[in-house]
Amino acid sequence: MTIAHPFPGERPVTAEVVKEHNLNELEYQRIVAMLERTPTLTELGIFSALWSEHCSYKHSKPILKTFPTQGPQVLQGPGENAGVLGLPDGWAVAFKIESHNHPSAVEPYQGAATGVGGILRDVFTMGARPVAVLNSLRFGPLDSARNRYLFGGVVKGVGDYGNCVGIPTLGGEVTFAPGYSGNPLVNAMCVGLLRAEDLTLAQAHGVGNLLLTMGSSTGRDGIHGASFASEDLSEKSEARRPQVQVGDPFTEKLLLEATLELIERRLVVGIQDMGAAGLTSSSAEMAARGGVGVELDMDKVPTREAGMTPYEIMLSESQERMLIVAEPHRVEEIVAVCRKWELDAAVVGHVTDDGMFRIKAGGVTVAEIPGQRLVDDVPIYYPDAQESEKVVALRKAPAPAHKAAIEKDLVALLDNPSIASKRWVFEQYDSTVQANTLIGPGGDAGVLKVPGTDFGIAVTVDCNSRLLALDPYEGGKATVAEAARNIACTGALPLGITDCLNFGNPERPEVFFQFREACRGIADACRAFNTPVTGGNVSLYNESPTGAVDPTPTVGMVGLLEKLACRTPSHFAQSGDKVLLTGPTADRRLGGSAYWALVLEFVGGEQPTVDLDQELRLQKFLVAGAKAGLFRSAHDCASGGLLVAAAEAAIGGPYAVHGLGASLDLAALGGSDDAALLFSEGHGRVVLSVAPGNEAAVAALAKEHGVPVATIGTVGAVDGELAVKTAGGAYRWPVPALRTTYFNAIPRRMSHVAEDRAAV
Amino acid sequence: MTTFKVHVRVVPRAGLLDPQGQAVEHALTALGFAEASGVRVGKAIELAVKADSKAAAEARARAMCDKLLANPVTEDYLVEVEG
Amino acid sequence: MTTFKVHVRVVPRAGLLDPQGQAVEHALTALGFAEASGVRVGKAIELAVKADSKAAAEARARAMCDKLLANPVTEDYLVEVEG
Amino acid sequence: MTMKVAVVRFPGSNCDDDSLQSAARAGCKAYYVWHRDTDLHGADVVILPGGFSYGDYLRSGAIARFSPVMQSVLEFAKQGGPVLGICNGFQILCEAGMLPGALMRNGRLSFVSRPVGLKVERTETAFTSRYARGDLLRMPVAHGEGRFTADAGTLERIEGDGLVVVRYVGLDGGPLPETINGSVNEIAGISNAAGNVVGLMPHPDRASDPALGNTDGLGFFTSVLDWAAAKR
Ligand SMILES: Nc1ncnc2c1ncn2[C@@H]1O[C@H](COP(=O)(O)OP(=O)(O)O)[C@@H](O)[C@H]1O
Ligand SMILES: [Mg+2]
Repeated sequence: MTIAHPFPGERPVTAEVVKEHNLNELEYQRIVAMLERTPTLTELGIFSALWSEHCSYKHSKPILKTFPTQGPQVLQGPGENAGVLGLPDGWAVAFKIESHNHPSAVEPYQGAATGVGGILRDVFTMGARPVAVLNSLRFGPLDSARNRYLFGGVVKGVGDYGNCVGIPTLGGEVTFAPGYSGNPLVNAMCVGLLRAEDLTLAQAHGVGNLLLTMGSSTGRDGIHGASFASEDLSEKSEARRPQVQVGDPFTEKLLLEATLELIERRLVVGIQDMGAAGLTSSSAEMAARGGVGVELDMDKVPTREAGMTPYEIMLSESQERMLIVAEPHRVEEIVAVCRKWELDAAVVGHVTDDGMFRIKAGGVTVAEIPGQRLVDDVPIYYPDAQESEKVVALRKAPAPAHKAAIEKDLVALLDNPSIASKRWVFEQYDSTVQANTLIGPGGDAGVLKVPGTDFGIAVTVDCNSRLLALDPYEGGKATVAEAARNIACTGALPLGITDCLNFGNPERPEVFFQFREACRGIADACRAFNTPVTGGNVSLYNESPTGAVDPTPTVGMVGLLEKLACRTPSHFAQSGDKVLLTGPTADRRLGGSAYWALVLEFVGGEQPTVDLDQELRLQKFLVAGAKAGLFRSAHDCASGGLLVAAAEAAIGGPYAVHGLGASLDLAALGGSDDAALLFSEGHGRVVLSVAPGNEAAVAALAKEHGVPVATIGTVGAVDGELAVKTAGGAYRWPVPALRTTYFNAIPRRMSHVAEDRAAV
Repeated sequence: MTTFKVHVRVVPRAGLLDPQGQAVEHALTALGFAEASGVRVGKAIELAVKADSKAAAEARARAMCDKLLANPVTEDYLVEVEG
Repeated sequence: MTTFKVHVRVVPRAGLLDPQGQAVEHALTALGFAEASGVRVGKAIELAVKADSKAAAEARARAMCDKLLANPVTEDYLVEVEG
Repeated sequence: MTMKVAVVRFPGSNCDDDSLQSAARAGCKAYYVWHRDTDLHGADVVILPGGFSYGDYLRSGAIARFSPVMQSVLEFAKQGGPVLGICNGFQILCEAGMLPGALMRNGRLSFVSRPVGLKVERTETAFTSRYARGDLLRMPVAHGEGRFTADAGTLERIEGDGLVVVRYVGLDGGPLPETINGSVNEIAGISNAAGNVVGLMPHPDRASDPALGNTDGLGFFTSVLDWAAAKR
C-alpha cells in the first residue's frame, strides 16, 4: 500500500535488527501488517522510538486513564507538553515533571543538565515563561565513592543548566537508600507562568503549512535515547557512549526568548520541542494531534556532521531544538526573530492532506507510515500484577528489638543525609534570579510572586518511597498528602499535580502491582483534595543487576497563595511564641519510618494510614489560618516524625544566624513508648507557632475545620535548648549543636568529591 | 628518580557537541579572525611527576588521566612529557 | 594557503592561587599518585588556522590569545603549531 | 525630569528584567538596549545586568566585552556617565578594563547561591551615595566566578584609594564564618576612582521589591538620582 525505499547503504531489516530495536515479535508483526510490507531501517527506527515505553506508555496507559484530570481550574490536562491551571486575573501556570534517570546513570553531569533542559522546553513551548525549577533525586548511600560521584555530578549538572538559563530552583528533594545504588533517579520539574490567552498547543494544522526546525543543528548524539530509557541498565549501557548528549544552556536561553517572542507575536500555528526521539516524536505527535500528514525532507535539516543518514537524523536527540508549524507567509518573520536571537531556523517539511508520515532523503521516500496509526496503534499491554510475598512478609514482620536512646537517636536522624539539610545541594542552585522568590529552598515549599500581582504560587515535589515499598497504595496516598501539606503549610491552597512514575520493569508482576497500586493511591488522594493530575511522565525499567528501585512516584504540586503577605515560613520566629500541634496523635505505628529504617536499619512493619478527609480539613485550616495572619510558622511532620519536625523548626532556616530553643510538654498525649510518640510518622500533623494570646483563636478555627489541635509548648531563647517532656521521660539538646549536625551532615561526606571519579 | 614536567590536554570527544568551542569560534570570527575554524575547548593540566624514566612518567600520567583527569564518557586525553 | 592545526594552552599565571589545581593535586595524592606535584589547571584550545606559513599561523594565533583567549590580568598562554 | 536608565541585554543576560524593575521602582525610566545597538538612546545611567552572557563560555564576560554596544558604554563612562555592573555585568566591566582586577572561579570551585552580608565602604559613588559608610546590607549572591583577584600593586591602589565599595561580612554584620568565594580581602564590589563606574557580585536588583521583604539594594538604584542632580 504505502511505499518506501531503503536509503542507499542502509542495512536490511532482519530478525536480529528488529531485536536490536527493542521491538518484540508481536510488535513487529503489527508493523508489517500496518505497512503491508517489510519496513525500511529508517521506518523501523521510527517505530522503535515511538513505540518505546518512554514515548508510547504501552504498559501504563490504562492505569494513567484512572487519574482524575478535570476540574474548574484545569485549562490543559494531560496530553500536551505540560499541564496548565488557571490563576486569578487571567494568569495561568504551566508545569510538568520528567525523568532523566538512565542518561544520568551513564554521565551524571550531562544527564542531569539535559534533563533540566528538556523540561524547560516542555514548559516554554506552551507559551509560558519558566519561573521555577525543582528536582527530585535518589542515590545509593554516600559511603560509596561511586554514589558520591553520581550525586555530585548530578547536582552540578542541574545547577549549571538552570543557573545559566536563569530559572530559580525553588525546591526539591534528595533521598539516599540502598535500592538506588545501581540506578539513581533524576527527576526535574519546571513551572512557568503565562497569560491564559497565550496558551499554545503542539499541534500541526493547515495543509500546506510549513515545518521548521529552530535552534541547534542535528548531530549524532543520543541516537535511540528513547528506547535506551526503556530498558534495564546493564553493562551494555556503559558501551552506549554516543548516546550521551551534551547540553548547551546558552542556546536554550536564546531558544526560550525566541519561542516566547514567536508565540507572543502569534507567528506560529504549533510548536514542540524535540525531546526524546527528537524529530521523530515531535513531528509525528504534532501531526497526529492535528489529524494531518507531514512530509519531511532530510536534505534540508541542518546537521552538525556531514554524511548523516535519514535514520540518524530522525532519531538524533541533539539538544536545544524546536519544531515549528507555520503558515508560509510567516516564515520570513520567523526567521528574522530567530536571527535576532542568533539562532538558525530552516524549513524542513510541510503539512499534507494524506495523513501519511513521510520522510524523504536524496529525492526518494525512505519512510512512509500512516501517521495516526504510527502514534495510536502501539500495542497496549495489561501485565499481571501480584504483590511480592517478601513485601507481605515485611509488613507483618515484628518490630525490631531496640532500646530507645532518644537523645542519640535524634542526632543520628539529623545526621542522616536523607533527613539532614540539603543546603549543600541548593546552595549550588540559583534560587533568587528573576527577583520573585518569597520562600526559597529550605522550607516546606517554595513560594514565588506572580510578577505585577499581589498573589503567588507555592511549589513542591515529594515522594516517600519507603512507604511505597511496604504498601504502594497507602504510600501513593501519603505522597500526595505530604505534597499538599507542604503547600498548605506556606498558606497556599493546593491546585493540581504532575507526577513522575519511576518504577522497575513492569513485565514483572510484583513491579506492576506496585505501579498499579501506587497510582490508585495517588488517584484517590487527588480526587479527595480536588488536585487533578495535569500530566506527568512514566519511567519504567529502573533496574540494575541488583534489582528494581523502590517504587518512586514523585509528585510535583502547585498551589495558590492568594495574598503574598499571608505566606507562612517553616521555622520558629520569636522567643515566647506558643507551639501547637495539629492532627491526630493516636496512630503511632513505626512501620516504614525513618527511625526504624535509618537508625535501626529495619524497613518493615505496618505504617500509619492516611485519612484523606482529615488531610483535606487540615489543608483548609492551614490556608484559613494563614489568611487570618494567625501563624508565625508552620512545618509538617514527615520523615522523622514529630521530633524531627520540632527540631527543624528550632534549628531555623539555612541562613538564620541563630536557632531558637523550644520546650515541649507532650505528657498529655500519653503512652509509654517514647520512640513511637516522637518518631512515628502519623499523617496530618503540623507543628505551628503562634504569637502568645492567639492560641484561642487558632483553637476556634481548628474546631471549625474539624482539626484537632493542642498547645504543646513555647519557643525558647536564641541558641537555647530543645527540651521535650513526655509521660515517662525528659530529653534535652542544645540547638547550636543540632544545627551543626543538621547542616554539616552532607558537606562532611562530600568534602573530597574530586577523588570519587576514580570509582567510575 | 627524576622530576618530569608533564602536559596533559583533555578535550571533548569528537562528535560530541562542544558549545564552548562553538561560542569561541563565533567570537573569533566576529573579531575578524575569519581564518580560525574547528575550535574545541578543553582542559590543560600541567604537573610535575617523579619517575625513573620518561616512559614511566608518561605511564603514570596516563593512569592519572584514566582514573581522574579525564571523563572517559565524554573526553579524550593526550599526554606529553618534557625532556 | 595551508590549514595549520594549532594548540593553545592558557594557564593561570604563576603566583596566582589556582584552587582547581590544588583540588586536583589533593585528589591525585589521595588516589595514591604521590609522585605528582605542582598541578595547575588551565584551558586547552584546539583550532585550525588558515595561513600562508607556519610562522604566520602562529602570529595570528598569538593575536587571538592577546585579544580574546587569555585574560592578560590572570593568565599566560602558549601557542604550538603542528606541522 | 525623570532619569533614563539603559539596561543592556546581551545574549544570555538573565537578570535584565530584575534590573529594569529595580530602576523603575527607584522612579527612573528604564529601557533595554540590545547588545548590537550602539546608540544608548540618551541614557543618563547604564546598567550591565547579571546573567551568563554568551554562556560564560571561555571566561565570564570575555566575549560580551566585544559586543558593539560596549564601545558606546566605554565612551559614556569616559564622559563621566554612571555605569553599574551587577554580577555578570561586573565581570564584563573587568574584562573590558573599565574596572581593575579580574573575577575568577570561586575558591571552593562550586556555584554559590545564598544571602550575604555586605558592609558599605565607599559612598562617594554614583550608586552608593544614599547609604552611609558602615551600613550593613543583606542581599543574595549567585555566581560561579566571583573570586575577585588583582595583582599586589593593583590591590594596593584599590585599597589605598578607597575604591572598595562593598565588602562581604557575616549576615549579622560580624566577621564572616567562612569565605563566600575566596575574594581577596573579601571584596564584593569596587568602583573606579571617579566613582561613576561601579561593579559588584551581589545582587541589589534582587533586594529592591518591598513585596519580597528586603529593600536593602534599592539604594543602588536611587543613589543615581542624587548623582545626576549634582552633575546637572
Ligand atoms: N534537590 C534539591 N534541590 C533544591 N532544594 C532541595 C533539594 N532537596 C531538598 N531541598 C529543599 O530542602 C528542604 C527540605 O526538603 P525535604 O526534607 O524534602 O522537605 P519536606 O520533608 O518538607 O518535603 C525543602 O525546602 C526542599 O525544597
Ligand atoms: Mg515538609
